[in-house]
This record gives sequence, C-alpha cells and structure tokens, in this order.
Amino acid sequence: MSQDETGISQLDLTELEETTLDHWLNTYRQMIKIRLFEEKTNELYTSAKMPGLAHLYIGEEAVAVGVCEALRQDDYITSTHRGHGHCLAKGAKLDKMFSELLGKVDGYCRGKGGSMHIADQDTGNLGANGIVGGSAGIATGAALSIKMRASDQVAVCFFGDGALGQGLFYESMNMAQLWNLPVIYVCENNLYGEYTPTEKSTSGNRLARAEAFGMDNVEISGQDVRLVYQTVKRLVERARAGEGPAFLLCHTYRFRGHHVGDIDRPYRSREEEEKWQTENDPLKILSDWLVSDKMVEPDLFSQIEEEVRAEVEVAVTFALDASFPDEMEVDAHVYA
Amino acid sequence: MSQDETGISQLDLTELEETTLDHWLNTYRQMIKIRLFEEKTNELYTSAKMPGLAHLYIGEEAVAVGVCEALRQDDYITSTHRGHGHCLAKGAKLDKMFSELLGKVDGYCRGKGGSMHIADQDTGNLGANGIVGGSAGIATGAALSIKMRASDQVAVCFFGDGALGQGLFYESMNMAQLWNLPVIYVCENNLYGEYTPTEKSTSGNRLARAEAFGMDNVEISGQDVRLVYQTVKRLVERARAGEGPAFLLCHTYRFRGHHVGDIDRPYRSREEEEKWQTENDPLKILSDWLVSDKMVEPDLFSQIEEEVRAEVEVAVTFALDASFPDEMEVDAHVYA
Amino acid sequence: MSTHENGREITFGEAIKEALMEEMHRDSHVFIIGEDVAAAGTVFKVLTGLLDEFGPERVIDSPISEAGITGIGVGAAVTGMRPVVDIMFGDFTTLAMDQMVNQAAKTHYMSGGKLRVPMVIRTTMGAGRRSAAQHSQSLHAWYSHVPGLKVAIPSTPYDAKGLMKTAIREDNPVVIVEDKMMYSLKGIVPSEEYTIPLGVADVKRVGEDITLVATSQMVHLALEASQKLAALGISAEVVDPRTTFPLDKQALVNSVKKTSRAIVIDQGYQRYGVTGEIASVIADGAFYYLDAPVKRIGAMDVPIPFSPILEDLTIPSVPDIVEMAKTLCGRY
Amino acid sequence: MSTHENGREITFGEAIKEALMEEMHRDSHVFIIGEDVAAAGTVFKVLTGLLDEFGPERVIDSPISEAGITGIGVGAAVTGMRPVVDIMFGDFTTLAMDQMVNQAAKTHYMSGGKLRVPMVIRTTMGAGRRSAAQHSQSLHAWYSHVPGLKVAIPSTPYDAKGLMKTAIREDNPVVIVEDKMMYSLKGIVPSEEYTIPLGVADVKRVGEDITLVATSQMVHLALEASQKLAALGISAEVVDPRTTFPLDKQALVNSVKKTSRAIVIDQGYQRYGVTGEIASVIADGAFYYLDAPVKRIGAMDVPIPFSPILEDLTIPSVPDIVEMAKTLCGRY
Ligand SMILES: Cc1ncc(C[n+]2csc(CCOP(=O)(O)OP(=O)(O)O)c2C)c(N)n1
Ligand SMILES: Cc1ncc(C[n+]2csc(CCOP(=O)(O)OP(=O)(O)O)c2C)c(N)n1
Ligand SMILES: [Mg+2]
Ligand SMILES: [Mg+2]
Repeated sequence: MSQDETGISQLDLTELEETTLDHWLNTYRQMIKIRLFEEKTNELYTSAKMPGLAHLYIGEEAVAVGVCEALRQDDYITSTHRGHGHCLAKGAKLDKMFSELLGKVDGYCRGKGGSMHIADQDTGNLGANGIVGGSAGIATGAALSIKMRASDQVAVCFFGDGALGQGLFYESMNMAQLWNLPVIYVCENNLYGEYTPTEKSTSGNRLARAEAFGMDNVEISGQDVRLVYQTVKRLVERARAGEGPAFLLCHTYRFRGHHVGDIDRPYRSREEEEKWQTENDPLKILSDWLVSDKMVEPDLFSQIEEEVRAEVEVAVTFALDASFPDEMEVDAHVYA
Repeated sequence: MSQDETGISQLDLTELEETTLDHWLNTYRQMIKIRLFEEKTNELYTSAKMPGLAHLYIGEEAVAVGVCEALRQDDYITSTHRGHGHCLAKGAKLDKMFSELLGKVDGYCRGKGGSMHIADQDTGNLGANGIVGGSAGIATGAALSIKMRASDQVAVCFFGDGALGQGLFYESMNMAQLWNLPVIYVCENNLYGEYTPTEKSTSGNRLARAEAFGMDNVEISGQDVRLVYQTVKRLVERARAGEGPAFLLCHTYRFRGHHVGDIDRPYRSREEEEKWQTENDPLKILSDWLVSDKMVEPDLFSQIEEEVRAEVEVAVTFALDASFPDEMEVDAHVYA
Repeated sequence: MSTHENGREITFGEAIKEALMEEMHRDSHVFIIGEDVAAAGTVFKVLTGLLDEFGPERVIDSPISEAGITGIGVGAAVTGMRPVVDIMFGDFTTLAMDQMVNQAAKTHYMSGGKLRVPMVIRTTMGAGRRSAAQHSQSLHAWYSHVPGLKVAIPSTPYDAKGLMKTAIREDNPVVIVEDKMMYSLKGIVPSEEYTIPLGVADVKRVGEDITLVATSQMVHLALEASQKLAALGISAEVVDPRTTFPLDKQALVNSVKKTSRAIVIDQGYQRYGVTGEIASVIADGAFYYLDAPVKRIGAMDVPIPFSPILEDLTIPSVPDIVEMAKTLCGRY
Repeated sequence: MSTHENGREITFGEAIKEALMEEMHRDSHVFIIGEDVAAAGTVFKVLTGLLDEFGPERVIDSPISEAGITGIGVGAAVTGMRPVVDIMFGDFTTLAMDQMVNQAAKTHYMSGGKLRVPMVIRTTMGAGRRSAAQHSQSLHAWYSHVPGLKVAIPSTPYDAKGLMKTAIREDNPVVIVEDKMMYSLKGIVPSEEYTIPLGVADVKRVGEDITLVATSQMVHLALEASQKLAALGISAEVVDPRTTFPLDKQALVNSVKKTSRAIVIDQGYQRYGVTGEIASVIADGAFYYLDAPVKRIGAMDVPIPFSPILEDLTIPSVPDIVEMAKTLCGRY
C-alpha cells in the first residue's frame, strides 16, 4: 500500500485484481442495504412509529462494510451508538433489527436493547454501546480471550472520533499492545462528535494516539470501500498471525444529523454536506469504478437497489406487525 | 539544550553560569532535607511511632527540588502518594509535615490527611493523592483557573510512570493542549509501579504519549538537579508566557522500597539498587560538581547536613510531642 | 408549601438557565464546562443563550471526557473559580466517580479544612424517554451516600432555580440532578431574586391521612395520586425533601407523626437506594406513631428496558401510589 | 448456623486463595487479572502461589488501569472466559463504575438474555488500617444498588471460600468485597469441596431478645457484643446476610419476628447505604412484631480520617452495639 504526500494510505490497484466481481457486487449490496435500512429508520422516526432516537450511519457505509467483509463470521466486533451499519455489515438480519428498533420481542434483544444496544452473538457482534468509548475494553478483552483460547479469531473495535476523548481508549490500547492482542481499533472520524467539530475536541494528531503505544497504524479515506477492505484485510491477517493489534483511522462523514432529530445542523454548512454527499458518496465511488473498470452495467445497481428495497419493506412490515414483549419479560434476563 | 544520541536532553553548562552558588547550596539543602526527612520517617515507621505507611522519596530528590526551585511560591503543584519530597521542595515545614504523618492536630491537615494527602495552600501545594493519576485533572483545572483569572501562575502535575496507565491522564493532556493551559506534567519514571517494572505495564514510548497530543515534551535524567532545574525553568517560562503545556519525563529511581514496609524487594536486584545509589545519587552528583567546578569545600556539605539534621530532630520532637486532634474534630470539615 | 404565586411562568429548563445566567452575572468566577454546552446549549437545549451572553471562555465545550472535566472542575474550584460541570446523562457520572467521590468530596476534609471545592455538578436522571439502559438511570442514591457531597433533586421550576443558585454559592461540591422529563414543565418563579437553602423540605400538599414523600418528578405523580385519593376520601400530604443531603429528617418525621402512614417514592432503583434511607429514617423517627409499615416505591430493579411497554412498567406510576395508599389506609 | 467444625483451620486470605486455586484447576477458563496479582500475589499477599501454579497467562499483572481491566473482563467474559478482575482497594472501583454498571451489569439484559457476563470482581473494603480517606471506603452499597450485579461480603474463611467458588461458577457478574482487616482471621473450612449459594443468610449466633444483622467484619463485632449482652441477660441473635444481593429477606424478617428488635450493622457510610435498605426491609416485613424501631449502625458519614484517634471513631464498635442493644431492650 502506498501513501500520498499527506501520509494517508492509498489504494493499491493491482492488489484489487485478486478480488472477484461477485465480492464487489456483494459489497455494494451490503452498503445499499445499510443506506436503505437507515432511510427507513428515519421514516419510522418521522412518522412516530419508532420510540426514542437513532443515530444514522448514512454516508459511512464503506467503513463498516469494508471492515466486515474482511472478517469471518466468528470474528468479533464491538459497535457504537451509531451501530446499525456495523450490525448489518457483520451479517445481522433486517427484520430482527427493525423489530429491535421498534421494541418488539422478535428483535435481536427482545426489544430490551433498542437501537443503541443491538447485539448478535451469532454474527460475532458483541453489541452497540450507548457509552462513547465504552466498548474499548470489551473489544480488548475479547481479543485477550481469543489469545487465551488459542483461537485465530480477531476482534474489531469500532468507535467515533469523539471517543478519543475517553481515557479508557488509552488504557485499552496500552494493554492490547503490551500483550500483542488480535484487536483492530477502527476510528470512524466523521469530523463531529454530536455538534462539536473534532478539531475542537482533539489536540495533536489522531494517528499519533496509537503510535504512542507503539501500535501499527494506518490512515485512509473511509469512503472508498475498496481501500477499507484492502487495508483491513492486511491488518486482520497480521492480527490472526499473532502479530498484534492495529489502529485504523478512517476519514468519513455522516450525511445526516447526529441523530434522527438533528434537522437544522447549525454547526456545519450545507455546502460542506453537499460536497461530501456528491463527491464522496461511498456507494457512488464503488459503482462508478465497477462501471468504468469492471464493465458492470449501471442498471445492475438499480436492480440491486430495488431488490434490497423490497427486502427492507418486507422486514419493516414484519417488524411493524411483530408483538411487543409480554409484560412478564420486564424482569427476565436481569440475571442469567 | 542539546540531546544525546538517545534523544535524552543534556545539560547546557554555559547556561548554568547564570545561576549563583547560593542557589545551588540552597538546592543541596533542600535535597538533603528531603533525604533526612524520609530517613526519619522510616525510623518512625520501624519504631512503630507512625500509623499506616509512607512512600519514601529517597533517591528522587532532584526531581522535586529541581522542579520546585524553578517555580514561584504561588505556582501550584499537585502531588502523589510519594509526595513528601514535593511538599518539602515547594516549601512545606518539617514540623507540620511530621505532625501530619503522626496524625497530630498540628499537621498540615490537622491529622486528617496523613502521608498520602498532605496539602498546603500557602505554598501552592494542592495536595498529595492516594489515587494513582488522580490529580491529572486537578492540575489541569488549576491551569484553566490560572488562565481564566488572567494570572501568570503555572501548575505542575507530578506523577509516577505507573500513572500512565490511567486514562484520566490522556483526557487531561488533550484538554491542556487544546486550550493551551499553563500546566507541566512531570513524569517521575522510577522504573517501577509498586512491584511491577514499568516496561511490563507501559507499551511504546513514554514521551510519545505527550507527543500524540501535540504537546511539547522533553526527556531528561532526573538525578541531575541542575538539568531538571534548567529544563523546568525553560518550560515554566514558556507556560507563563502563554505558550502552553509541556510534558517532562524524568528518569529516576527510588532507592528504597515501594513503601516503608517493602523490605525484601524480590522484584529487583540488589545490584541494580546499588548501581543507582552509588552512580546516580542526586546529592552526590550535585555536591561533586560543586566541589570540582565551584570550588566548594567538601566540609560545607557535612555542615549543611548537620544543620538540617538538627532541624529534623527539632521538628520530629515537636511532632512527637504534639497533640492528637480532639475527638470533636472527627466530623468537622466534612463541609465548608 | 412555598408561596410564589406572584411571578412569571417559566419552564424547568428555563429556571436552570436563569439561575446560571444570574449567578454568572453576579460572580465572574462562575463558569460552565461540559460536552456541547456552548453553541448547542446542551443536548437538552437548556443552556441556549449562555454562550452569547458570556462567551466561549465561560461556557466551555469540552471533549467527551467526563472524568477529565470533573477533575478540571475540582482543580479550578480549589484555586478560586466556581465551576459548573455539566455531565449530560447521569449514567455518565459512572465515568467520573473517582473525581466526584475521592477528589471533590474529600478534599476539604483531607486538607483539614484548608482547601475548598465550590463546585456544582449538573447532571440528569429519569427514564421514560425510550433511551434504554445506559441513558435512563437515576443514580442520586450513590451521590447521596458520599460524605462531602450535597445533592439536590428539584421538582419544580421554582425549586430548580432557587436550589441551583444556592448550589453555585456553596463552598462545597453540590450535585444537582435534573429529571430530563421535566425540562418543559412549567411553573411560577418570583420576579425578584431568591435562593432556597439546601436541607429544607417542602410540603407540596397538606394532608391528614398519609404522607407521600416524593422526589423530583415523582412529586407530580404523588400530587396526581393525591387528587385521586381525595376522591376516595383519603387526604394525602406530599412532602418533597428537595435535597437528599442534607436531608430534612425533621420535616419528614413530623409529617408522618401527623398522618401515621407513609410511602416513599423515588425514581432510582429501589434496592439500596433513596427510598430505603428515607423509609428507615421515618420508621425510626415516627415509630410510635405509625399505623402501618412505611412503604417504598422505587424504580423496578432491572436495567431500564428500551421497549416502551416494558420501560413504563419499571417507573413508579400514579396507580402504584394510589393502590398502595389505599391499602395502607385500609381501603381495599 | 453452618456447621463445619470438622475441617482445617485456615485464614480468610487463604480461603480466598484456595477457592481460586480449586476453581482454576477445575475450569481452564478461569483467570485472574489485576495490579500486582502475579509475582507479588497482590499487595495483601492473598494470591501468593497462584502464579507458580498457573503461570503468567492465567495470573495477569496489569497496568494501573482499573477501568481498562474491568472492561477487559467484560469482553473476555462474553466471549467464553471466566475472568476474576482484582481491584486492589474498593476505593478504586470508582474508576471502573461505567464498566461495572453500564457494561458488566447490563449486557445480559440489554442483549435480551443472549450475552452472558460470567465474571467476578474481587475488591476490598474496611477502614482501620490508617490508610486515610481514599483507601478505606466500603462501597458495597453502590454495587448492591445496581440491577445485574450480585454482591457477596463474606465474614469468615468458610463463607469466603464457599461464596467465591459459587461466584466464579455464576453466569453473572458478582462483586466480592473482602474486608482487608480480616485477611489473617482464622476459621475452619471443610476438607472436602463445598460451595455456598448466593442469597442465603447465615445465623451466626442464635438468640431470643434482639437480632443483630451484621455484614462482613461487623459480624465479629456483633458476636463480641453478644457475649457482653449475654452477661447482662440479653440474648442476641446474630444474622449475617452474606450477600447483600440477593438478599435473604425472609431470614432477616423471620429472626426479627422472633426477637422483635433489631440493629443493622455495616461498615459502609451510614446514609443511603446498606443499613437503610436492610432496616427498611425488616421494618416493613416484621412491622407488627417490632417492639422498638429498627436501629442502624454504619460508618460515620465523614471521609475516613487518617489520625487513628479519629478513624476509630468512625467505625462501628462493640460498645456502640452493646449500648444500642441495651437501650432497645429497655436496659438503661
Ligand atoms: C460517555 C458518554 N458521553 C457522552 C455521550 C453523549 N454522546 C452520544 S454520541 C456523542 C458524540 C460521539 O461522537 P463520535 O464518537 O465522534 O461518534 P459519532 O456520533 O460522530 O459517530 C456524545 C457526546 C455518551 N453517549 N457517552
Ligand atoms: C487508582 C489506583 N490504583 C492502584 C493504586 C495502588 N498503588 C499505589 S502506588 C502504586 C504504584 C504507582 O506507581 P508509580 O505511578 O510509578 O509511582 P511510584 O510509586 O513508582 O512513585 C499503585 C499501583 C492506587 N493508589 N490508585
Ligand atoms: Mg464523530
Ligand atoms: Mg514508578
């Protein structure tokens, strides 16, 4: 992998040749699935069908999908308050996710977790987290467990740029590096933590935060799913081979508000948003390349989109029709 | 200031010319005062006159004294569980310190704080701390307060290498750098945290931990008080001038156990201890130089030592004779 | 009951802001630090306008560092400032507990009375917003357990403003816990300046047959329950301690001595929480006057579930109170 | 009272170590992580020998990162291991509260019962060592307040070993709080293997006139007080809940129904602590049997002072218990 003059790693096009067209089409499908899931979630919110709030992942799809495509199903991830993308990318089902968002008993957590706490053991998702930075230790502990069990799994810790404000991150990275644990810290730098620009809350250089612990680190654009995939594949191979943890900084952007209710967004300009949405849409970057380099018919993308849209419709209908938990559920599962 | 090939900053001998002989003799006096205070503290412990435990500063005197000689009385320090040296160096009185260690009402905290919590507002000591790393935020907050009050004070945060394990440090350094606060983080790397060698608990490079936040940072030997003083003077000047925080890494060694009861020290070799004690005694380094370069008569040091020893005797007698607090004190000062 | 009928009607959120606004004008040492407190005026929009009034030096947006900003608050407080540290959700105070408990609360005592920590920690409590287990807790029992901290949990705009102003002027760390569900609740506050001392309970409704001791939002449930009970011929007295520490034990005990029955209602987890302390204070102090055991209604002892149907079950409710009161008064 | 007179006499510290030793032999998923737990065998020397037996992979010295190691424990637990996280002083759990309360305690529930967190957090409590305010707290009321956590506070080597073994086999996070002052306390444990279920109180002494509910080290004070009371013709029953959650309410209430008087003794800060909960459980459950108010003796509500003369005043004492019992029994 090469770097440009800013030190940001660039795509290695020859390496891409190894990957099949099917892979990329599936990648596209995963990304649009997230996009359409989130759009539907927004609709559920605005039509007052969803309780509470949700933090949409629209615009950042390439990060979750690029990372998770490089993982096995039995690899672990820990996720964040902005977690739908991670869940879906790791293999979660639309109907059980919508059900969870609506507080239904068919949801991944029987409606008890909701948007901010979806977990799915079957796909290795150890859970979204409502505490910014709250999963840094959990991912690191999963990696310790992997090592103790002499497994070759890998753990990925997704977190936002805002989580770099939390001390737990540094405690965790220190131990991961000390003990050479198979964990990859993936920072989704979407330029804001809530309504505060990241440079107002983060001094110095983000990559250096990992470098300080002697940790392998890479900085990439998080909008190019090919690059994310390529980079993570390499980091995962290293970790699986016992070569230790890594820190991956992905530059990305949330196209929507901090959460579904964040409509005005006075803290950033419409121009900035538009620029990202038009010039840096991960779906478009991938499809453009597939059309120009892989001779894919543009129609194929609308076809995939329609297929996924139909799946989303089925799933949301399922969820809307599903039952709320029985009242007896309320004090079940407090203890195992 | 120059650096050797390892990057460790070295003494600038010409700069030293500016400093008077009186200054250095006073520096020596301060250091031997700490040494003798701690030896007496150990004696109080072994003769079962002191309740609880104490963490002795013997061997590390040059750090506290070098730093505090570069500070004004109205500058702030925050200290640690190993805090006697910082207290004395900042100007605390022997009798009130011994009294505190013995739980007497004449102590700095009326006997309520003890060894681990001595604070002295008059000399700017915001307090020792029983929580490793616990004062990182306090020192940073003092610096914020300085800035808000438009004062030209400076705050120094003393902490051990072990405190680098605490997340609070990184949260604090991030804010100090973001807001350009007049705070200097002084890491006393004495190679161990309790019974664990620092390299077993600290990955990567210690200096890089500050570098990661874009913070000015320097690494020095903490055994040469001239170098500590020279370095801190420069950092203090910068901070006073509004040029922001700094991180100073001082390599040092505690000649004694982790605390007064740590006698066997199986976690390190007698050879290692001896090497530090003979080759790297801060008192000897200073006095040797004063003899060889400043033509000071060796006798002067024994004379100073005897004077200080007498002061220590007077102080400890005062403390031993002092009264315990009245029982009514127990629930006074819970609230102001 | 505090009489403050002549005044302006404002919301609970506005009351908090007014208190800060007035105190920041009065004393230049008061400042606010927290996540998204400045331009955003907090995620609950409670502080909107303070940035314009006082600028970014006194209304400081911080990184997401709850422990760090609390520590910074302590450091600023011992060196002459009067920080108001804003911890967005009470659930996040778990990240700042060392700084709150080992540093802020103990510094004055450990220093033998020399150092002072005049600092306010503003945080929130309360479920009902479908925010799930990590954004809905009411952890004021914890803060109240700690010597060195004072804890206020206002239930009305009037109390919120008066207690906040007092807290800012206190030379001790005070935790103010605001129920998120009450920010738009309206009430009258006096036009002129006022403060409310910490440690003085307020009788929100006078009654004869049973005492409902209620905190924060639970006061309004208790008042609603009192209406229903009145229809049944049961006269309930509603007493709001307003601060869990100092606790106005005398007022609570006196009320129960009069009514001879009591229910303590609080939105924290029930076990080892606020209701246990207050119930045992009453059961002890009014022992010879009690006609029935002192009962407690806290939040159900479960992590707060997301699903609305479940979440609502975990929060004390008006029917819970009415039913229990009826039982205690022998009406079943 | 548990009968275990046939066995070996070991110390409280040895009991903890034996439990760990046995469980680590039994189940290779059990491991220990903490500061200076390995070569040093903890600062209290309780775990000496485990490193030799199980090696540094299963007895892991960590950096000074209480939040980090607790989080690591949660992550290891949900992925198949059974970590025992060692937090040296209970005072330092303040640094790990988010991980204990928002993560460990809630993960099972929030995941709808799918993820499990079989993890033990070992920590300490208790004053009396002249360690001052940041090394002497007993914060088990906090842990007990949190749904999702279980909390054991053993008072004897027998209980310590049996409860620790059960805790390690539990599929839930269990906090075990050990009084530092008891590590050298001796007692008999059976030669054969045994466990003790969580939630079963133990009557440490049978009596008729008054119930002394006591936790952890306070059990021994209560037993000593019982001797003194016996000399005065007052027969005290000493009941040790052993776990604050689950709490064996029935056993406590039954004892008081028999004796009609009770004092609850615990070394946590008194206000909003363990004594309030237990006293109100008893005052409610045994209301119609009580001859006197249920009384409480907790630690004095002050930061624990260093000076021995002051520190001793803050800890519940045998005379405190004797005096209060005499008063309750009408002997003054
Ligand atoms: C400990 C904690 N503090 C504050 C919050 C409130 N909060 C929720 S999301 C968020 C911003 C997080 O920013 P970032 O990590 O960059 O993630 P992003 O939302 O940008 O994806 C904040 C402050 C929280 N959930 N947890
Ligand atoms: C938060 C916290 N964790 C653990 C301890 C126990 N402890 C006291 S001193 C110490 C070692 C500190 O090492 P370092 O910071 O290097 O200081 P040194 O003792 O070497 O001067 C530890 C672990 C503590 N006091 N606080
Ligand atoms: Mg962000
Ligand atoms: Mg050290």
